[in-house]
Amino acid sequence: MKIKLFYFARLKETLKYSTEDLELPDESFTILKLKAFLAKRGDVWGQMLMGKLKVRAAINHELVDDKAVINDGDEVAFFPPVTGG
Amino acid sequence: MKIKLFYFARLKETLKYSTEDLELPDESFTILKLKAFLAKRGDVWGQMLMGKLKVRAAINHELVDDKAVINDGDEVAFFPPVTGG
Amino acid sequence: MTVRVQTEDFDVGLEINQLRQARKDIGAVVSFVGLVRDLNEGDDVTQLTLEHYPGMTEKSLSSIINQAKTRWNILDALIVHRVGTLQPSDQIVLVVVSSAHRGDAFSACEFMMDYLKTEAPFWKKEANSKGEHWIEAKSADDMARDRWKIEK
Amino acid sequence: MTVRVQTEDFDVGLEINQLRQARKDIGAVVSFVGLVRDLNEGDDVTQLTLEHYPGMTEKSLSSIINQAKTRWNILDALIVHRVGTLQPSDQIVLVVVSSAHRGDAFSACEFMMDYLKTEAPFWKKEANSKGEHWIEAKSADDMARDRWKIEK
Repeated sequence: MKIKLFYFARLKETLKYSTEDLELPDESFTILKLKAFLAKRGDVWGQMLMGKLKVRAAINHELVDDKAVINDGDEVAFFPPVTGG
Repeated sequence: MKIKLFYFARLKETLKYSTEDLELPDESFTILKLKAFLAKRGDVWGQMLMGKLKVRAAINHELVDDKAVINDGDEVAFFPPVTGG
Repeated sequence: MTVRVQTEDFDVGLEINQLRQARKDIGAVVSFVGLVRDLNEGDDVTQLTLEHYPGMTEKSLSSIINQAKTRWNILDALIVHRVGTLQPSDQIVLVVVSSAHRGDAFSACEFMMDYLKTEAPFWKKEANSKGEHWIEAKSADDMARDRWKIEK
Repeated sequence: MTVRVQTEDFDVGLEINQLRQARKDIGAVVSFVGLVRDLNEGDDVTQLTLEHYPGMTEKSLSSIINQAKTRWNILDALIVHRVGTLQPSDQIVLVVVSSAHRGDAFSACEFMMDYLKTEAPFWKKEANSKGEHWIEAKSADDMARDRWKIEK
């Protein structure tokens, strides 16, 4: 399946990605599984997505937790806890 | 002793007084005693100051209760509960 | 810390800017504007007349600001209250509080309004199609004030 | 009900007037302005950069207004949040709520700020004399939001 990925703030800066189109193997993917999948790209990916930093995720603009299931065509985003206002 | 009296809102309108200088017999006067003294002026005074209406009093711009003692030269005011804002 | 009682209208944006001046330590500004509604307890309001006690009213408003200052970390505060004859949608009162943090500004501003409503000598006379009458004090306003005596 | 994310500054007085329009049923308008402080946790702030998630941020702000509408009797509400590069004393965020009564307006405005601070996708990067760093989320902000889950 194909998804669109977005990264924000510290994640965007460190991973040097703001957005990418990603083709995933055709199987059930949760947010946690996607993090583990991306973490295999290398040290900085593992540190950012599976490390000590709190990472929040959204699917199609809705905040979700690690157990949320990703579907074909979804827009998935990873970012730190929010600090606006 | 001499005091200055002020009336506000419904009291001012009904008593037809906004302010007056008053000479009181030389003895200890509380707010309650002053109300009773003024109530002798007639029906409408008794109704306004000793009747069912809630009346608040101030001495020299400070809210006080019925037991507060009035001194020579004081500015005393009677008015209904406040309704601003 | 400023207190004004006036017949003239006020400009909320201007008042907030004057309170802020060029200060760079302000993180939060909370403002409250009270307005004349055209409907009050089921009656169509055509006019509102506000009376005050010159001298005592200003002292009372200053005292309310000082009480807020002892309870919260506020940087500056302003109260402007109009008197005289007002129409529906006219502005009656403005309270502005600046602070480093929003919690203090929100609490101080609401506290000041609750105390103003129950302790500052202002009286409202309402005119509607049936005639004129003095507004009665509401027990809900006393309760709003009394909350502050227990919670911080 | 209006939500805007913009780089431009906003005019608080103008925004309040536009929200009020010619309505005569508004008794209370509460507004909150958040500003860049020149000092944050002991550091001298020289610049603040705000990032957001276009699309999700606007949805999140609209959802916060809708939650406030279900809890309080509010007539209208506005959220304006700036993004991009800001300096000390610059305005960051504006929340305005109008209501018939002050209690609803105060609660809804503070609720909206507490939720915005913890749920709306904005991120702040601070520059000071030592360099740049991303601001960490504060547990105090989570606690401020969580108050609304128990109290009404």
